[in-house]
Amino acid sequence: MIPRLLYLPASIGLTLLVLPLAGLLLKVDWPALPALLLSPEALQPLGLSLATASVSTVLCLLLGVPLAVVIARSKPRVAGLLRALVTVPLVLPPLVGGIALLSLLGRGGVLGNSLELVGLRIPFTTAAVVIAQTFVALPFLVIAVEGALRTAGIRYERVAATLGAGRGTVFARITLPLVGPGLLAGTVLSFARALGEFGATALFAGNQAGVTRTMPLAIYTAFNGSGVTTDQAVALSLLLIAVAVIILVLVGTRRASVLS
Amino acid sequence: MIPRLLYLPASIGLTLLVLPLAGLLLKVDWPALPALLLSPEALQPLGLSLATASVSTVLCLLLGVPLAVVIARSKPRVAGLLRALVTVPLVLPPLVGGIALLSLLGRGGVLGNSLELVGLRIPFTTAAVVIAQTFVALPFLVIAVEGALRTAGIRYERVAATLGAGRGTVFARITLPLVGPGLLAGTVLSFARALGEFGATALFAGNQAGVTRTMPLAIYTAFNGSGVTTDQAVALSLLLIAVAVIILVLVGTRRASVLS
Amino acid sequence: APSTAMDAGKPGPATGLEPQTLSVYAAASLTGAFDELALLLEDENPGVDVQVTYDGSSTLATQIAAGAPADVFASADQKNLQPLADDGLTGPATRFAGNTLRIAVAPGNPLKIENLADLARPGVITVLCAAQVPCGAASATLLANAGVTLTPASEEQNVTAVVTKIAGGEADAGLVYTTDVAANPGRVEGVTPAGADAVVGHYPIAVVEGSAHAEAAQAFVDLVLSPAGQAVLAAHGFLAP
Amino acid sequence: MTPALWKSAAKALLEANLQLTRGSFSLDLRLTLARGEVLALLGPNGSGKSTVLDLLAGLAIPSRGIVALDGAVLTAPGRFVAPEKRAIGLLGQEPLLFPHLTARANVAFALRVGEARLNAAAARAAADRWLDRVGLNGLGGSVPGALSGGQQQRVALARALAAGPRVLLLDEPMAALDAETAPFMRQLIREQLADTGTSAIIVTHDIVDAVVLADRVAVLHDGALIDEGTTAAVLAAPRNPFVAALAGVNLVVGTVQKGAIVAPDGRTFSVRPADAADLDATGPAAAVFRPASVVVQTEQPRHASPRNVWSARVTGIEPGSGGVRLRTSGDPEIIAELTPAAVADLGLQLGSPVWLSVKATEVSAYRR
Amino acid sequence: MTPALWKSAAKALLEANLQLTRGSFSLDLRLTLARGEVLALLGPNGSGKSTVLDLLAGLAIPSRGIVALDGAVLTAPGRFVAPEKRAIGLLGQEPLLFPHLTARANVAFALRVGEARLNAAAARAAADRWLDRVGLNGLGGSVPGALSGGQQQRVALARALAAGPRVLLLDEPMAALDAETAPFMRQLIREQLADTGTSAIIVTHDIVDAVVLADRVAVLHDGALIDEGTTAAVLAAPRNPFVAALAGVNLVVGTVQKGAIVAPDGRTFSVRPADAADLDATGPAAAVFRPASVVVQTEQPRHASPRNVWSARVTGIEPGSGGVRLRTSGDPEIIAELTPAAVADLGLQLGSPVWLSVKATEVSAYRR
Ligand SMILES: Nc1ncnc2c1ncn2[C@@H]1O[C@H](COP(=O)(O)OP(=O)(O)OP(=O)(O)O)[C@@H](O)[C@H]1O
Ligand SMILES: Nc1ncnc2c1ncn2[C@@H]1O[C@H](COP(=O)(O)OP(=O)(O)OP(=O)(O)O)[C@@H](O)[C@H]1O
Ligand SMILES: [Mg+2]
Ligand SMILES: [Mg+2]
Repeated sequence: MIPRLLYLPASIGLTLLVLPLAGLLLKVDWPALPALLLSPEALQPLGLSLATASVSTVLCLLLGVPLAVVIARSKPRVAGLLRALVTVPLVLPPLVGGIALLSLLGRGGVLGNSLELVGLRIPFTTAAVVIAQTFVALPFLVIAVEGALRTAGIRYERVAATLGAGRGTVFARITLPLVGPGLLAGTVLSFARALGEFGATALFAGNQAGVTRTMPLAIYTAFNGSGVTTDQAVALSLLLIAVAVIILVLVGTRRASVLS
Repeated sequence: MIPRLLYLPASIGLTLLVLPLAGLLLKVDWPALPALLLSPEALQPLGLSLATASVSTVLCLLLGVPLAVVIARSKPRVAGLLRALVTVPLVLPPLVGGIALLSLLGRGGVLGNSLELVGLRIPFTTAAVVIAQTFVALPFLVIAVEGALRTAGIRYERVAATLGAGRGTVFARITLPLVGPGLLAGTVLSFARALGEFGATALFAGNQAGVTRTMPLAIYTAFNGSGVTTDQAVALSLLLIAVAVIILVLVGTRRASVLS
Repeated sequence: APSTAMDAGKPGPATGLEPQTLSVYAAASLTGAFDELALLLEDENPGVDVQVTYDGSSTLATQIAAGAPADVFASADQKNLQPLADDGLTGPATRFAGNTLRIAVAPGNPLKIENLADLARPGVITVLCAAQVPCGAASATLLANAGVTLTPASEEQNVTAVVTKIAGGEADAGLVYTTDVAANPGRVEGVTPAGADAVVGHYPIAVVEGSAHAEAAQAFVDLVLSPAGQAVLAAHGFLAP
Repeated sequence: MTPALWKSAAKALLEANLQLTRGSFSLDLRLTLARGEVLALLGPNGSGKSTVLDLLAGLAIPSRGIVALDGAVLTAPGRFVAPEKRAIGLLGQEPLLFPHLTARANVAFALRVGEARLNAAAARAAADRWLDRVGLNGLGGSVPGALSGGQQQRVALARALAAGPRVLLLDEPMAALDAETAPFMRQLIREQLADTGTSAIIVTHDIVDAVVLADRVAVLHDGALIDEGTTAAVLAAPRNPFVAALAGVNLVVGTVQKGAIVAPDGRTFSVRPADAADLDATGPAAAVFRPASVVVQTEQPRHASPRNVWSARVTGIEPGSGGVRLRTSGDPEIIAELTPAAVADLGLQLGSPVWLSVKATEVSAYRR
Repeated sequence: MTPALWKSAAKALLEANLQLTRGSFSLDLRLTLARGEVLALLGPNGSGKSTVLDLLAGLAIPSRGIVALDGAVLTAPGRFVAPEKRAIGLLGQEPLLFPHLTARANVAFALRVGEARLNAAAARAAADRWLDRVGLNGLGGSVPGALSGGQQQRVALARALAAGPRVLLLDEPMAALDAETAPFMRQLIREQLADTGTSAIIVTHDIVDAVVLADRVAVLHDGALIDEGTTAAVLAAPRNPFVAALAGVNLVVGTVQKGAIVAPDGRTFSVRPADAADLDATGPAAAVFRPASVVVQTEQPRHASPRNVWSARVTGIEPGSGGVRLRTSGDPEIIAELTPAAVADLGLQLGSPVWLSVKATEVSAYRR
């Protein structure tokens, strides 16, 4: 059912996305790779990245699904406004997200001062990494799930209500399963975005090994290191991409089997 | 029909997204703002950003919609793999995208060499900005449209076929309008992402006023210049956010009216 | 800290510090030199761990202003440190090194670039630091002194980006610090333009106010200013302050 | 349909007064439903039947008006009780089975959240019994996408009945069912409503549904009720062409005696052998036959197959959609449909004595 | 149904041999359709009717088998012609109107891409005429979401007819239509198929559709054809309970003479006054009445309303679903359904001479 004409632009699009990654492969110093990838300099940030991105994704789910539901079921005008607000963090250049978070939660920040009084300091901790990642990844989840909710419509929810099911039951047993594919897509997107997050983290959380140095920061550090050995940066990037592809394919095929 | 319990996490989520932006407002040097925003240092990058992001969004549509159609109509396994490949650029830290593009299209790059032979140089041109933006924004469009296509299903396309409509007609008159909301969402997302793109642009396109200095680069440059007093960077960020919000709300309400 | 070979002669003043972790925020161009200095202090004070965070000076300054847990701040220019000092967020700033500019070209200098005027030659792709960052300000002064005007292909956000573009072949030439040429042997080659030594960029250092490790922080600053520290810096191409 | 039921509508279980405007369509009607009563809602396409059900179930809000169940106000200006709190079930015009659940799980869902509130295991077992009752034994594990249109409709029916609401709204519940199954499903609905004392409104385009299931009939046209009353009354005297097109049956409500039905005036109606088998016990029942089936003679018929033969007088002669409608004396009055030629031939006039005969095979019987 | 048509099925327009397995359901049948022929496909829920239509239209691919239209192979191992290139139209079981287009635009779409290939303006005008024909004048601007179920079904019907395919597959086209509208739509389909010479397969649960529209009937059960033949033959002698449940009518195919229908053996059938009005010209027509309507007497009836009275002989006595089925001599043979008591009373045996009478109001007539 696909018009044949579409195959040409589709393959150009795919090429544009995939070829640069292939280009990276040419830059790799293959003999040095295994040792580098098994070094603590590679594995520690990878572990931290996977851990923080996982926590962020859970946070995104907990906060984003309800937000998506509210937007999807709002009147068109309200929904339009909320959707715009939710999309704004996407526009922010990486740095600005960091400045914004610091100006809120940093020393002298609106909330930061109050938190300081109760002895809580968020910037430059692992919590800051999670917050930064959640901040940038949340819009993805909200928008994906909201779209799915809107397409699913409320016909089945109405049927469930006429059978006597309360809102909670309808939400858990009808709404969520119906938007399952959209939810999974949103989860994958926000996890990916959290895993790749650099800008806000760099400013808001800093770059301390084992605490806030996630993979993207490690890559940045390697890139900026003495001697522009992009080698190490490239190797770390490859590691990140490989891990991401494995996770995406695993989830993607699971998702496929759910759908079919 | 919304379970009341959801309102709490929904408002926390919205707060997390909106409050940091409000935090930015506190940092603004209001008296100096009007002059700054009307200066060529602000308007030129803004114009360039809007222009390049628009072109990138059109490119995303031209390449991404066909790609989304191919993925949505592929067998589950193939679709899972393609979807994973398309999602990978999301994971890339900004810098790595730049390195990847350079290794492909740069002077020593695989394609760059061939292009050089025919007298084409891409880095340091506005074309490079567009390519970098398209590279990072394309996944958004593809994933949003693919999801919409999958949910829309092929029932109406089948009906159109039994009425005698060829594939092209079905695509233009049935498929595209049916995924209209998803298409619009994808367009908004990719435009937003293109507008905020910094990392790949900085490395691949460089930073020349009027040619490649988009708003995010101008903000970064201003940030580097002003040091601790982030005034100018914040002011430029606000300008970018304001423009983005206006565009998003305009599109969002138009979209709402289409939906209702 | 990485185990780079040290070529410093004598150790600095022994202080005998308590075991602790010292956090040093340093401009990215100091990477090689400060790795060695950190090692030096750790050697002298067993149990002390020096963590150096490198980034753009303005990023580091912003973070310190927001309460980052830094004990020492070494900036690439006065502009990013002085406001902190003025606000009492750091102690007084002391200049500890200088840096001059070189023309960076591809190894073997294939385009035979010998002076600043060559940078403006048609067909030569030149990249500079943005005027807002320290190396860009110095570049502007140097070019103005030589009476050369040129439109760079790009105004990069930091020196590393300039070096990357030249090492990668994207650009033919650019102005970078002497230390960057020294740190990238085999990737770029330096050409000393006329009048280069007249334009010096100065690096200030200060202890961050309220540091929980004030004594160790001061010891690190002292080490940097000591002859041993200065020798390390010199070995990486820095000038005396 | 018994007088007792019809009177009790005065103390109605469900009362509604509904006004709604949607584009050029506007709805304005009053509706009541007595305890245990079944109302058939008839009307042409687009007359507003589904809209009425939505308004009652709380899936739509009227511009003005009120809905009250057992004295409790469900919908009124400034008041709106959510659908799930109304105990009003709705089987819509489309089956709308939950696509991610199997047929069994769809029915089990209703048993878990509905009146029964069964636990998971009990609900699954009960769901299987329900699927059995609608003739889908063995298809419990199929997802809706793997069921045929009629099979989906049956699962939806089972799900709606299983929820056990106080009032059940059924929108064309027999559409898409095959001819052999429809009578069984009709019987299932009838028994289930009777056993549980559930009141119901049934939207249908098939007069048989109204005859078998309903005590009362309401006819909707362009958003307004144009006819209403006991099923027998409305069908016997259709007040507009739409009702006439689907009605036109003689309905005799009486009691069972020896496999036949005895009318209030004592006349006995023999019925189709297949239906006679069901009339084994005594009790209320209805006999249905079409006016066209009534043979009219001016002499007593002899040596003829019709089992039902009575003498009567002509009480009315009026034009009908299918010829001339002849009303005849008796309780209930029997209507015969003749061609004008036959009326002329027999020289029939008001008051003429006639012999009526109806073949038993033309008479359907339904237990009530 | 005329012999000529039935014979021409040998040189079939559409030929199919289909095998398909889906879970526990499996389909295996051969089907042919002659040029201009209309086939009614009957069968219980889940017997595979919709699946057959999907396979013919190219919306599903059989495990094995072949579909050929006019000699050109459409589906075969290694060959598959896309649905849009088949000239086989399908009106599915759900209306599936394009939700983003108005009713008018839905029909206009078919006129633009289908056989007619009209331009935009012409298609819009023609679409409005189509909407008028299905009784939706004035609703052309409504989107599907603002139409009632029956209104949507009518738009879908108009759209399917407007596409003008060579073969039209209709899946329960009358479902959801109100009682008053259904006959008009049936007539519309009949005329449109006849005027354009379109062959068609109609899936239905209503025997009237088969009688009015179809030349031939095929009965599907569990994926296999269990009965097939001219409509009259299949209905007269139902070979399984399913057909019996929906069939059981006498069908007389003859010619019109003075507002009545003359059978091949010369007997004349007077019909319902409403239908008689349609029989103004001469030509082929069919009379339909139920065996239960046939009154059997051993004496000649006198002074009685029935307009149709003949003498005949009993040629068969057999048990039927609704009582005893009496076959009587003549062309076509007339079947009467009696209670066993009536048969005993009249002392009927094979060969008994009888008088048959049927009221004209019991006889429907359809032009063919
Ligand atoms: N959103 C709307 N805007 C305008 N008119 C509407 C809207 N929704 C429904 N209608 C109209 O309301 C009328 C009643 O629709 P409803 O579905 O209640 O009819 P119905 O009696 O159930 O018909 P059917 O027998 O076809 O199911 C229809 O004429 C329909 O066109
Ligand atoms: N994907 C599937 N997996 C398993 N069984 C299926 C699948 N799709 C359809 N079936 C079965 O195929 C059979 C035929 O379905 P079909 O829709 O053709 O029936 P139908 O004759 O049109 O029935 P109806 O009168 O209810 O519309 C049904 O028993 C159905 O359960
Ligand atoms: Mg309806
Ligand atoms: Mg079907």
